[in-house]
Amino acid sequence: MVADTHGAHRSKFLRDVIADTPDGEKIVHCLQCGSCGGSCPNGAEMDYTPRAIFAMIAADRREDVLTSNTMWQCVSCYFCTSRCPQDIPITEIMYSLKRMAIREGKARKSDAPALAKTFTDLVEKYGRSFEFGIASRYLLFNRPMSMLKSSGMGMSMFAKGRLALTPTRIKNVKQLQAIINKARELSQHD
Amino acid sequence: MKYAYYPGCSLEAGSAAYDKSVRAVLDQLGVELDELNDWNCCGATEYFSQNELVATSVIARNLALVDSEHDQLVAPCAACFLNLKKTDKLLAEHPAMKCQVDAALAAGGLSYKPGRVHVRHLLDILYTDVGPEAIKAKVVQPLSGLRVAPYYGCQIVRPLNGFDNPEYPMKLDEMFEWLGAEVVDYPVKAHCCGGHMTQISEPEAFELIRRLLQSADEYKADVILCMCPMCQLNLDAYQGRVNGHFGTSFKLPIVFFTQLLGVALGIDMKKLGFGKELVSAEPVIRSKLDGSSVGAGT
Amino acid sequence: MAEKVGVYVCHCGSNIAGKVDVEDVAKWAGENVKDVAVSRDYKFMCSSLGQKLVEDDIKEHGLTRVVVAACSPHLHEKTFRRACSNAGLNPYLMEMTNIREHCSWVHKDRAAATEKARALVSASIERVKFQEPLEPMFVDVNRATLVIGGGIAGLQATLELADAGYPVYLVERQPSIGGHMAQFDKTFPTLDCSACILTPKMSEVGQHENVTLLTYAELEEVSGSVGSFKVKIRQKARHVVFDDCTGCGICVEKCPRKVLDTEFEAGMGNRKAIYMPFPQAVPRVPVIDTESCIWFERQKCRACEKLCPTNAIDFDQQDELIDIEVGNIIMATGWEPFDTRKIPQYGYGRLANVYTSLEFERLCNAAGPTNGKIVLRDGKTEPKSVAIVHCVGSRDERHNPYCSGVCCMAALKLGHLVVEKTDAEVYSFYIDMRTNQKNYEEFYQRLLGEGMRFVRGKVAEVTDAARKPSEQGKLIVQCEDTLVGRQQRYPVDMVILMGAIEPQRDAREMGLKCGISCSMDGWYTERHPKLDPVATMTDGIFVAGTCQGPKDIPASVAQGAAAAARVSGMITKGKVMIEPIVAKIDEEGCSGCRICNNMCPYNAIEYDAEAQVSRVITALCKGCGTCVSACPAGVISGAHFSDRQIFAQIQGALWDAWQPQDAASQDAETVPVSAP
Amino acid sequence: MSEQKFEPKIVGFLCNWCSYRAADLAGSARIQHAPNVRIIRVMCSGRVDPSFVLKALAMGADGVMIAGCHPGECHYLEQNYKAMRRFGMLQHTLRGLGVEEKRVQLVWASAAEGQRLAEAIDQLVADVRELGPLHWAGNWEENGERLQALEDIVHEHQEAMEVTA
Amino acid sequence: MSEAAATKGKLAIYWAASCGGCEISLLGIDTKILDVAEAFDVVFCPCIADGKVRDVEKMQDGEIDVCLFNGGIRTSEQEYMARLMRKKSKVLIAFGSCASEGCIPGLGNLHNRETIFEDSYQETASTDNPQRVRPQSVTEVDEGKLHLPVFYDTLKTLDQTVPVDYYLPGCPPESPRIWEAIEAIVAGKLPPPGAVIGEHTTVCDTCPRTRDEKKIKAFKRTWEVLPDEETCLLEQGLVCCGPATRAGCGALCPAVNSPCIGCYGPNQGVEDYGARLMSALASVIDSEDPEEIDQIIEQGIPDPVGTFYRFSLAASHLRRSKREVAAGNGPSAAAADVR
Repeated sequence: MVADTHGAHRSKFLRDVIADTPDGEKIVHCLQCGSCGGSCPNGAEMDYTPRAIFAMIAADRREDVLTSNTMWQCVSCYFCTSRCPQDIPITEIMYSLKRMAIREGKARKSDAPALAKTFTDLVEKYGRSFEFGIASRYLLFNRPMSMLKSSGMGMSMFAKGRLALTPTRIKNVKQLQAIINKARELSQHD
Repeated sequence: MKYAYYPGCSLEAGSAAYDKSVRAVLDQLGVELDELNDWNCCGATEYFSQNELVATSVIARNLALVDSEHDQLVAPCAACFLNLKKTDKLLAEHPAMKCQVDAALAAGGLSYKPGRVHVRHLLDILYTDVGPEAIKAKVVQPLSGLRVAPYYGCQIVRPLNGFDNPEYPMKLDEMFEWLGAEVVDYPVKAHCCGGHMTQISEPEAFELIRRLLQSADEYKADVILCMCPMCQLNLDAYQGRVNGHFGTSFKLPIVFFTQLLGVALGIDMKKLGFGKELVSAEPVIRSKLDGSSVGAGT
Repeated sequence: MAEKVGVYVCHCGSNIAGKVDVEDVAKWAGENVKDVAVSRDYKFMCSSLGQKLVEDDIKEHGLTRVVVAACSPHLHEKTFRRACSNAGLNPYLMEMTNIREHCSWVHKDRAAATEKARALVSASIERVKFQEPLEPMFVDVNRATLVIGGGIAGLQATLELADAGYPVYLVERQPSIGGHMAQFDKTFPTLDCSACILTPKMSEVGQHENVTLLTYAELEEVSGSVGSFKVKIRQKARHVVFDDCTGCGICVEKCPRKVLDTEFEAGMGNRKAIYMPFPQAVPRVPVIDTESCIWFERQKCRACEKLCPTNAIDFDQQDELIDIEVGNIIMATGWEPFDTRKIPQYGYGRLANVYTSLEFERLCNAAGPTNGKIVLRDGKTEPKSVAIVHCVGSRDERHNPYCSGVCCMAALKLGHLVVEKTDAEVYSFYIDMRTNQKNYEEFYQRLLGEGMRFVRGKVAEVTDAARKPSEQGKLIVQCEDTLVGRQQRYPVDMVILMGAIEPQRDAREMGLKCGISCSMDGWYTERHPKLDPVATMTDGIFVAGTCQGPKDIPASVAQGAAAAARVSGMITKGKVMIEPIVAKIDEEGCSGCRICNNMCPYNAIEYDAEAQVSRVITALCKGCGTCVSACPAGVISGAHFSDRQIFAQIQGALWDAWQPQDAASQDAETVPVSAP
Repeated sequence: MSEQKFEPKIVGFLCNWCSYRAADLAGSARIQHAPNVRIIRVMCSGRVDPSFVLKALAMGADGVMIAGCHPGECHYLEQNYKAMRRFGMLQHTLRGLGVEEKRVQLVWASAAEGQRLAEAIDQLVADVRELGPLHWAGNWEENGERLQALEDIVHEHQEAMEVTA
Repeated sequence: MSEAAATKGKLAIYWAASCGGCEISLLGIDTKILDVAEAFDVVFCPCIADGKVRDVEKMQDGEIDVCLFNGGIRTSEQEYMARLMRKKSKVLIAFGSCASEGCIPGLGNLHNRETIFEDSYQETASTDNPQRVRPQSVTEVDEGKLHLPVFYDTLKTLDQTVPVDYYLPGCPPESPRIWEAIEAIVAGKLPPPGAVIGEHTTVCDTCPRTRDEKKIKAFKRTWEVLPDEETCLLEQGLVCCGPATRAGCGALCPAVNSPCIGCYGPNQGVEDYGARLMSALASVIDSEDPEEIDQIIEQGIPDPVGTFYRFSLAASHLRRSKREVAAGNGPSAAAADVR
């Protein structure tokens, strides 16, 4: 099936989503069959199912979509993508919506952006992720209560030698940072 | 057989048992793993939520670091595997993105040509490249009597795996049949463990974990086999919390498939990283198998 | 002598004139292109007045060549050839230029479209000057017809022709005719008993004096062309002597070997090693399944042979090749069901009570393995709830992108049967409900009234992994109810998968044997999707029924009849015209290198070992021209597509790019040679 | 000629049964595409002789398209395989003559694939546009130095003759 | 010959870019040369007899009855001579492969003046030219300007330079064919102008080998196989140009177990010799897999232009390889800028 790339879509939001997602133009072929929403392990928790989100994108309801919790409930299990009869890269569209929501300051319904930020900050500093660092900083700033609840588990992990207290640093962090900086500059987004 | 090896961050710390058992098992099977020099984090699912180009560039650095001696890169972690494979495909199919990633890599003095490195999952290497004959020939401790529930999770089989069915994978099932185990064919073996939801929203995550434990339990599994550090962490470390949350009493050991494969190959259990799991696996394994001989080997 | 070319540029109303400056093109050609004697534009060239314009000019101006720039030659080439003929000009001295489909309809920019139209017209003018008068050839049409496939479409076609008095060979690969329709319980929307309306037609075919029935037989090879095809049929060994068998059935009764019947009973019932597929089979001659027969397995038994009252059993029987000659061929090879195992999340083959629709047809068929009782695989429990899943392998880029067309109605029919025969609740999971034929929507309304429940959502998965006590022991159908916008789980006892209708696995191979092509999906390609739906690109080969695309019984019957009508027309006419576009070898120049010898898939090139030259058998040549461009000596010429014509066409098409470059012509005047 | 204004001239050889009909279909479906391809109908892609392509390039075409039925779907059963082989041989030779590979493209389009053909045309036009004009005849031209040299010869001979005379 | 002797004609023989083999072949007609002398006065033949251009220039237009012109046109001097001979001759015959289709010198068309000079005056092992001296078309000395012929970028055939009446193919034309042509001229039994004087069929016609249908899995080079002496060489995988090459040589090469290399040029009516050959050879490749096809072609025919256009590049549709604008600063660069 070939996407109609000749006509411009009326919905600016739809155009933006397509531009921001590799193979995103397939979204226009959505049949509204719901196999995505039916397949999603977290589908029951979503404000709108992915199918409904696609209809809203086509209807240019940017605010409703970007402030919803839908994409933040996505666990990247790819069931929707591998089952979609129209081959729409649904998981990737969820990533695009996450990025857009963060950029436009509309990500309200989840702590996921904070987790992501903590994670990538550490990676940019050390080159590797650092579970204890992530857990301590992210939970401390975002979910102090939860930190208390999981502290028991954390202690067991530590006792089993599964929680390192210091990060591993790669040798050529400078090189990685140069790549990241260049990529960030080219992408014109933070 | 010789592969570049990308262990990934989790295997360095929280899932050292996986790393340990991978190295021990592949060594036993005569497969050479050369750890990728100075690899960096693949960004898991987090980078893609923020900046696609940065995410791709960060991953592409690892592909670019694969030297000319190697054209196959093996990753045991699901997220690492998918990210590396996905990035190679993105670069091959989207010239505009490739152009930008090229520029980013160039800023670090690197370059990468899509398609040069074949990203493979560890299971694929064992199942396809090593194969049943070589593995069966090395089994010294058949796993007969042990009921194992192979758990595939998501990102190893979807969307880009290319070696097993994304809906109902069977390769790990088959491998453990070679080892003599009783393989539990339970329906949720490729369903989601909750991923990072344990960090974000516990009730949802716990429900997902419960579904897996419950199904494996209903099918009377003795142990669940994992192929991904995140899956192992969620099912193992959170098992107690899940029991608390739902009033259940699951006590299912969660081990990496390479650990149990190592047992079958007669490798010392200590060398396989047993004991690091929170729900202890050793007693079950020893009781189901002939306890005296287990793990006494090399 | 220079040719006198007439050029006619059609407006096609505004179809062409809207995007191409047709007046300008006509004027330009008249003033600038060599040998153009008349150049006009006209509103509708294909109208009788437009044709008359050409005819009059030929007579008045003595035109020797004609170029009509209008639509695709596939539409009106015949029209203008006829006009030329009428005026006494050989029809092959006319060339059509496609400035509508290839130009005005696909370009927005008027200047660019006009420029392209000029180039195309110029190409045609240069080409037409080298065209040569050709005489069409006529061949006699053999009155016999071959129908391939004994399903409802093939049966209909066979009967139409046989009743008209023409001989028909009907070839069917199964032991009996009847096709899939024989397996169904009821037909929608009338709920007629499928067998009741089909079997009379089957026996009529079986007894018809004009029909030669070849069951358990396959098409082996087709050669020749329209009017006189030569066909080889492989009659597979039945191991029962056809003429000696009375169809008494004792052999079947006494055969000790029972096997699962995966064909007619779709795996729901058993048959014997010697069997007739079903009681009303035509012909009533059993076959021995050598895969399961004890004699073929371990040289024991021979019960059938011992007990046959007419000694009709022959264990040594071999396949036989039968040669027949026919004038036309109707392909009615039908469909086969989608393998629902390809969608593992629906659990077929893993979860016992997931059924295919064909299995369910057998289950509720009164003549089926349970005598029509709807029960689960345990053979006794009646389901309390049934889910019917639509679009299994249809409307899915991963399997078949097309809509299988009949499943919505079939699902309603099956739903009705469940409602009628059990107390079960029935759910239908659909994407879009498609009930767009006569009385179909009414049937949908009826089922709504009967309490069938409709959930708009493509099923995500069918699982036995219960999440709560109410789901224990059930099959859970998980999907999004898209009208509610929520994910839902429906625990049921039985699931029926409405698998897609797919082309026969060997459709492409069969098509190649007859020289017809398949679409990307594997359906046979008709000559024109609207105006010529049963003919194919190959003259004398017609298609009918589901081999051309998914369709229901009425449409299959209509196509069978339509194909037969087309064949009747050919037979009545008695002769068929063959385009004289054929290759010819100049024997003087041929050195017998034999490179062309295996260029022709129709074996139209023969090598004369004595004269050491190759020759084209004109009657077999289909004019593709592949040998022409293979000949290293350049001594094979292709009528109507000669090198000279195409070179001229290239030159004309590039009239604005090409200027003579050779010094010999360019500056012969300007360069001095010597002092006087 | 500036890069902006360069409009490639392309000759397309389309088989009667699949790709020509695909172009017809693109027409009836009004699928817009670049107007640069001038279509010549042949019965089969197997009729396309390498000399057609060479002739077109020599006569000023900037690119050539050959289009036929998909392999395995040829109206004449298997002739497009021959087209495929000849195309390989032709490209091999054209490479030797320095003609960029993308100027001559082989496309498979069934009668149902108007969209595909239109896209292939757009792609070919874009590729050729990027490569720039071919203007093959320019390869043969010698500049004014040649004409001057010829005149010089005449002149010198004239002088010599005058002396001897 | 006696009739002809009564009205003795004038014959000229000239050579341009060629090797001289055609003249040798002419002499190969042996004692029949005396018959030629009986029929014609050889008025101009710099190869074998003294003669001056100015003598020709002084002739009346059309004074020469027949001119056998061999060699392609590579320099301005050759072009001048071609024009001169055309003007002074009633019948101009492109004599041999070079004049007809460029022949081996025509393969220079894969290069241009600059690269050819670079090779000839710089790169060869025996050359010592530190000043990078190149032939100049004009040199100024005290006495005035000295001229050398201008060397062209592209070798042209005779008929790309002046109109030609007949062609006598071959590298060189076989002596018996030359004699047949001369007899035809003398007898006035020439074909219509523009024709090739020769056979209208190809080498296979005279090749004694047995031929069958052809399917080729791999093209082989001569050193790779010791061919069977009875069967068609092409069927044995050797790239034999016989099927595409005009008969006339008597299949000399296949007779000694060596594939035909195509020196007699294309058959009657064929515009592009190489296209015929590549089409024919590709047609009989026995594969339907694009990758395998490419592999068969690329491995079997490493030098496609040299294989298909060994003798006829200059006369082919494309005539030469694409001339890169940057390759030269002289005429070539200017010419490429025309558009």
